[in-house]
Amino acid sequence: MLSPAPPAAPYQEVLAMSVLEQTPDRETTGTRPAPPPWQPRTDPGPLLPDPEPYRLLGSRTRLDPAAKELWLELYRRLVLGRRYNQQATALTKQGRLAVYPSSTGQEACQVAAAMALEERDWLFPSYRDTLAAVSRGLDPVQALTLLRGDWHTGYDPREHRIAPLSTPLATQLPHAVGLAHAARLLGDDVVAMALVGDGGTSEGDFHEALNFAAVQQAPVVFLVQNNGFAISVPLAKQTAAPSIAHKAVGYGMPGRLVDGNDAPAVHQVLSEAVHRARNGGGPTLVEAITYRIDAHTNADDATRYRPGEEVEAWRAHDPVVLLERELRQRRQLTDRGARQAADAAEEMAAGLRARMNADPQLAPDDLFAHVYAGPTPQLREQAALLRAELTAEEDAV
Amino acid sequence: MLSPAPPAAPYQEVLAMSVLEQTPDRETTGTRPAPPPWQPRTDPGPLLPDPEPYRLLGSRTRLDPAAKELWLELYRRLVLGRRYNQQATALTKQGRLAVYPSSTGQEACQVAAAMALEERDWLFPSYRDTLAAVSRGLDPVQALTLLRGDWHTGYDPREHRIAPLSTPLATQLPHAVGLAHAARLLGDDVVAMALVGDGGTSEGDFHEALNFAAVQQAPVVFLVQNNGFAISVPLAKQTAAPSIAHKAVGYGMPGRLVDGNDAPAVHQVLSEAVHRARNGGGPTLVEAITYRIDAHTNADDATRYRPGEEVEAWRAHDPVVLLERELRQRRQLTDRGARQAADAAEEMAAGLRARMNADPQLAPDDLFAHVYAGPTPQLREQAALLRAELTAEEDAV
Amino acid sequence: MTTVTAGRAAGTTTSAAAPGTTGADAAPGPGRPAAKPATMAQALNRALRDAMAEDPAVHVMGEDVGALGGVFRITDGLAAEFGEDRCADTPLAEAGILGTAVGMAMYGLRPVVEMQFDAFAYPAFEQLISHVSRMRNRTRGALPMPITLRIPYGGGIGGVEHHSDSSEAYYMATPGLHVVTPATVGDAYGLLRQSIASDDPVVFLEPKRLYWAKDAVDLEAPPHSEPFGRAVVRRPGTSATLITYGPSLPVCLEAAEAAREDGLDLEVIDLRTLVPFDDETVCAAVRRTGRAVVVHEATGFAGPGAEIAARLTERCFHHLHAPVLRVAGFDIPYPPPMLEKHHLPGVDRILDAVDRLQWESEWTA
Amino acid sequence: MTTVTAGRAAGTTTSAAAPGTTGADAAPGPGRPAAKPATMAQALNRALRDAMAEDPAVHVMGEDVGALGGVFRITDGLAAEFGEDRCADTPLAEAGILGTAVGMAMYGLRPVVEMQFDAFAYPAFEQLISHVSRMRNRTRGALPMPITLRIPYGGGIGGVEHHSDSSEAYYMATPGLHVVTPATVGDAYGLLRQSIASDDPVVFLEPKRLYWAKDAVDLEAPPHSEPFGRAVVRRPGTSATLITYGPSLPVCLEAAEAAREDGLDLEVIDLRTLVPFDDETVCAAVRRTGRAVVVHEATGFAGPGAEIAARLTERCFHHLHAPVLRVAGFDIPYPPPMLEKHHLPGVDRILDAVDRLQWESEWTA
Ligand SMILES: Cc1ncc(C[n+]2csc(CCOP(=O)(O)OP(=O)(O)O)c2C)c(N)n1
Ligand SMILES: Cc1ncc(C[n+]2csc(CCOP(=O)(O)OP(=O)(O)O)c2C)c(N)n1
Ligand SMILES: [Mg+2]
Ligand SMILES: [Mg+2]
Repeated sequence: MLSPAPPAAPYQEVLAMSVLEQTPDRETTGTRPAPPPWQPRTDPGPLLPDPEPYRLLGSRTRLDPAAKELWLELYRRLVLGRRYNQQATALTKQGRLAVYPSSTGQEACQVAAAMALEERDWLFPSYRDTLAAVSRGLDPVQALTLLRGDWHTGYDPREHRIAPLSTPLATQLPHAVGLAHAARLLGDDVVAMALVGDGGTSEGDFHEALNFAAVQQAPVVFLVQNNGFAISVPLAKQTAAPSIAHKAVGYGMPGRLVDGNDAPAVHQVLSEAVHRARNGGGPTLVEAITYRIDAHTNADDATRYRPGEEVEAWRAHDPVVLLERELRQRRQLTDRGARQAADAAEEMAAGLRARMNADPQLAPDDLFAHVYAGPTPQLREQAALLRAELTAEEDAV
Repeated sequence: MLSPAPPAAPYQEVLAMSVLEQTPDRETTGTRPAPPPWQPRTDPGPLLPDPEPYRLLGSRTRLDPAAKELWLELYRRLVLGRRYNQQATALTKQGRLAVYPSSTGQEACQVAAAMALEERDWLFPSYRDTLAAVSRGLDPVQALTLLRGDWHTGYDPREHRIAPLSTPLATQLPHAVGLAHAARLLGDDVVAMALVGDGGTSEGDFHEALNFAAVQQAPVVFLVQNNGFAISVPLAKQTAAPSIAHKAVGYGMPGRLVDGNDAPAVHQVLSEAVHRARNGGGPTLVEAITYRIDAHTNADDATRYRPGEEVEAWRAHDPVVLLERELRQRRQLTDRGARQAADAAEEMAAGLRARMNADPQLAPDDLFAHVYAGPTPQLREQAALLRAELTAEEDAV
Repeated sequence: MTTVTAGRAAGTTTSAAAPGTTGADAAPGPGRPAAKPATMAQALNRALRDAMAEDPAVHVMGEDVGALGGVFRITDGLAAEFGEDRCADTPLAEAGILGTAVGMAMYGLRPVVEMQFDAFAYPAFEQLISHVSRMRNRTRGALPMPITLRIPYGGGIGGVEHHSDSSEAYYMATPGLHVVTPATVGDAYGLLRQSIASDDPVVFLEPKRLYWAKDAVDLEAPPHSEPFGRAVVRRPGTSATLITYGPSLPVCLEAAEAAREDGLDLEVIDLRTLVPFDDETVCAAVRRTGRAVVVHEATGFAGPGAEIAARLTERCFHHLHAPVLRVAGFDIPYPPPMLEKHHLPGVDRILDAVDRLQWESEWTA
Repeated sequence: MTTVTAGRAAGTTTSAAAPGTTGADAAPGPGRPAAKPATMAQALNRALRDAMAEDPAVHVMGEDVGALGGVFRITDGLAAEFGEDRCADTPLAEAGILGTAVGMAMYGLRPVVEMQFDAFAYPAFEQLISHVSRMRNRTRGALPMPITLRIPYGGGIGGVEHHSDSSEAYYMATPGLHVVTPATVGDAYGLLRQSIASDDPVVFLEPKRLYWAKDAVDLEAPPHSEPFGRAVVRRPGTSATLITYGPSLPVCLEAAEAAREDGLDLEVIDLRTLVPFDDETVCAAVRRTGRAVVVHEATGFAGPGAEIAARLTERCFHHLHAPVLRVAGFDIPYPPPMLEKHHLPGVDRILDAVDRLQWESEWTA
């Protein structure tokens, strides 16, 4: 039967041959050599995601009053988020932002990630996630400071418990794990929510962070916004996995798949994961299926790498429209409610526009102020050099 | 029903809630918003490993003549491999090797990995895998050059199609993927077999290599020798996964679990994976459950971190003993055959000992010979400096 | 690897560049007809295309290099012309990209790897240091690594954090690597071709703020380029020598022009390859002028200028009238866009340093 | 960060070390009773223990630091004493280790991270460069990074490939990091305590071949250590100054002893912290002697000595009778054990360099 040469049978069959199928031998198990136990046994079943993304919109589920309020709040924030994205993009055209990576189409993920957290929790955003930070309560001007270019991080991360927007992809994930682990060691029931893109999951840091989190049972929720692209590279060139959520089992944590444009569904899945993490259940990997409606940034030309029809198909699954339609169908949203949401968004946009039109105050001396706790002798010399230059320039004027 | 607050139900139940279980809503699927298709659908089922490691020893399977010859050849090589490990360890005590990381207890993996490959294939060993290289036909003196210390790689990798022994863990895995991918692009049906330890699977390079391999459908077989430890760190501190083989599904390749001390089983699983890779089926991740019987290296003291009983339990599952017992039970091995195998091993050891007792020829000029294709002006100056020093020293003697 | 006499290198000079051009190696000289101007980006693109057409072993790979043609469009059209296997979009993982390139090189290919920005090459650091730079040495020449690692580097483009690093010091300090950086359109073509043809690994640093700078270079018949390993005197001069490379060349040429008003005749040397270093050309120049300033954007402390100043002093000590000074980026993380102008070495800062060469050093109290 | 006057630092001198000891900062001086000798490894272990006992925020983490106590036993006993949470074995992933340490620091802890060997710190390079060194700057001081990154470095122990790198040039070229390396048992204790106490990230380089070197240091009452940022004159002298650090200090002291036979009185300076650099002490010394040689194991080209030579020349030019020379590892990948003795700067190579200081430079042809 057994032969050293490659078997003639088609591979799939051969691969499927398993110990369990070796029925004639099962009887003799007692005498068959078996390795000593080498690992605690974990059932992989509950760690595997469902094949279809979890959805709530369009279901007949009745909403209790709290849920109604939640859905309405989600809606108001989605409307605000959409407007924010538009306004920020407009600011790039006016030269007020160096660049803007829009989350248009991904607002449900951004808003739900922020809302799933308690005040004491931490958010670890990626460079595209300024809206999540804003939805967590950060002043949009502060959120956009990095992209305006007056400083790298425009806010105090400790004040808002929002880590700096991370430009090097996936590098923020181990930070989230370390912070959550530290909080747990100190007895604080703080949860960290770490955001990353589909492209970012290919980085080694993604792997190392998830592995550390699972081994340490750190209270972290990893939210992958799978928006179909890493700049121009489509998902199929990024991974061959059945889903990104399937990576979770390889770390020993649950993987969940959710419709990222279904705001109540994203909120529920994330809230459950946060709850689980807070109660000692360890980390969860959530993959939200969504789409980057705009180009990568205002500087990108998306027509070079994707057909317009694909974008149109996703426009039909717009997170703002979906929730608005559902709320109206359920008679939870009136024209007036919708107008109020739009007005609030408009007000935010106007305020943002006005404040971004002012030139930021710049202090060249700041270049040397925060390199170390105190300046080294070398930096003191260099600061003096710059100061002398600036004085000379002023004198010349 | 739905509430924004964390649900009261215990988490596991909540987590298990899935789209499929939302029966009342299933009827209305037609009208429920669903995301456009975002990915080709892959069935994760066949990618998942069996819960128990695949085994062959102790089964009642009849062996055809080719299989008998294979099992005997495996046995002879195991005996040789065990003796090789002992001899190399002895050479450290005599100061002939700087250090030796023994593969005692892992000989079945080492030997099977070498035998599963054709001549045109490539082996990518880790620092512990000199035996796999030797079993592939490399002169043991050449295999041990790195550990003796006269040069980094003691052989021509192209001649033997054995990549340099890799000291930085997991870094050789992307090399294997790149080589296999290149071969495939050039139309050669070459397979790369890449070896890594359980500890090495935590490195980002492991993740990136497996992902590239799956996306490119590169003909690579990844063999993880899970020997329970990364130096002193036990598997449970390395990963919380149900098994390392469960990582495969997260890349979209099959994961297989095999008893790493069951030489015929390892050989079969690897041969199937090699066959599959060669025929365009893409990469496979194989986890072989085994045990590092010796300390990490001769310089390590394993009693600091593991109990003797654990080692004893694994000694009872010794790959050499298991195969010998099975072959004798099946009356395939006589005392004479066993003696012949032992004699051949002794001869190899004697030759190795003798040759390692000779001091290697050293040429200090070699320091500059292979930094670039030709020396830079700077290196020419430095070589001249060293030559002058050596001449001065000689003159002084 | 060959260095030539300083005389010959010094002969290859041109007038200073007008603002907006990178320098001058392709100004229409006698016997060469005026060519349509080309950008450095176009020259790099053309070099890749010509290399791929000439040698099927040349494979381009990286993030977004396929359909998009790279975020700077340096690989524009290559996937369409040579197929996606020859110009391949990879997963987003820099160590994986360089690591697989190592394996491809082991099998005889000649990978040209693009890193999207300077700081995003850091994840590939281990592969670069522990393997790319050492594989030939480790195997006594059996496994050469003909890999070209293209990295857009430097600031001045208003990029947000991590998009403006000058990381050449890391690569210079790594034996086994060549470190190359063009400053002109002609060199962008010539040095990239030579780098791809090299049997050794080359870190090819592209000064991203010069991507759109133009020179009159005919890409249909690219000019002969000085060999690898040779520095070029871009502007002859007698008062002092400015030693620079990449993005700082135009700034130095501008400074030299400005210095004329003060009656100073500054020489400007473009190093072109930082490794190997052209001691011959540079030392000959400095022995002639007796004064030198090294100019670069990278931070000063333990930066490229340290090596240049140290070796010049070792080799030309008794010809120096003043210490070799350095004008470099400050020893700080690269600043945000709105402050970068204060960080980058500009004409005034260079001229201030030149001023300090004329007198007793103010440091010798 | 404070530098003190050269006079005070120069006062802290001792006689040259006997072979087998690291140097001499703890030789029994007047008023100090002779202490039982301790090794550098023991001093480091004690420093960790004392820091952990004093401040519960100090967490030690890395590969094999728990039950095993580290492959060099520097963390021996810490897990037993402080629990596995305070001295934690991590999964085998250096970027993950340093990356999680960043998060722990964000939450107020003071991580002390061990990398097992020099070359195995490279996978953590991106986290180090892009985050550890810049987080304070990025957040205007809101998120300081009080991380100590311990890295055993250098050769001379017969280690196979990747176990003997001297990687300090990479770290020195990175603003935002402190780079510290003890050369004596006393400094191993004192500098490690100061590094852990620092609110800024410190790359703490441990010269692994001095781990077993002994000095008469009483670890129960560790001697006062010179402050962070200050270089120390380990041997006063008048003929020329040897500037060194870490593993090369004993070699330089030996060379200075040997030079006495030739009638030369060599001064030896131990830098202790490469960043910040103690310009004051070093310049004062060089101005006094007028001649200097920088000695280190790291490769020479773009190595640490380049910065030291360049800045000394900038600051002391008119006091120099000869160029500052460098004695360094060759510009090659670290060689295999049997050849490393040819690579490492030894007494003869140092004395040859000193010889070259006496005459007109041979380079000035
Ligand atoms: C380590 C690193 N490599 C490369 C980049 C350049 N880059 C910026 S965004 C991007 C694509 C990111 O894709 P994804 O993770 O899917 O996030 P998305 O942009 O879709 O939100 C790339 C390659 C980077 N920022 N960091
Ligand atoms: C990148 C890297 N980090 C750390 C080390 C140091 N080191 C050598 S072997 C080892 C443990 C390896 O464990 P595993 O991968 O399970 O292989 P095994 O030793 O069990 O064969 C470590 C940490 C290394 N060689 N490379
Ligand atoms: Mg994406
Ligand atoms: Mg292991």
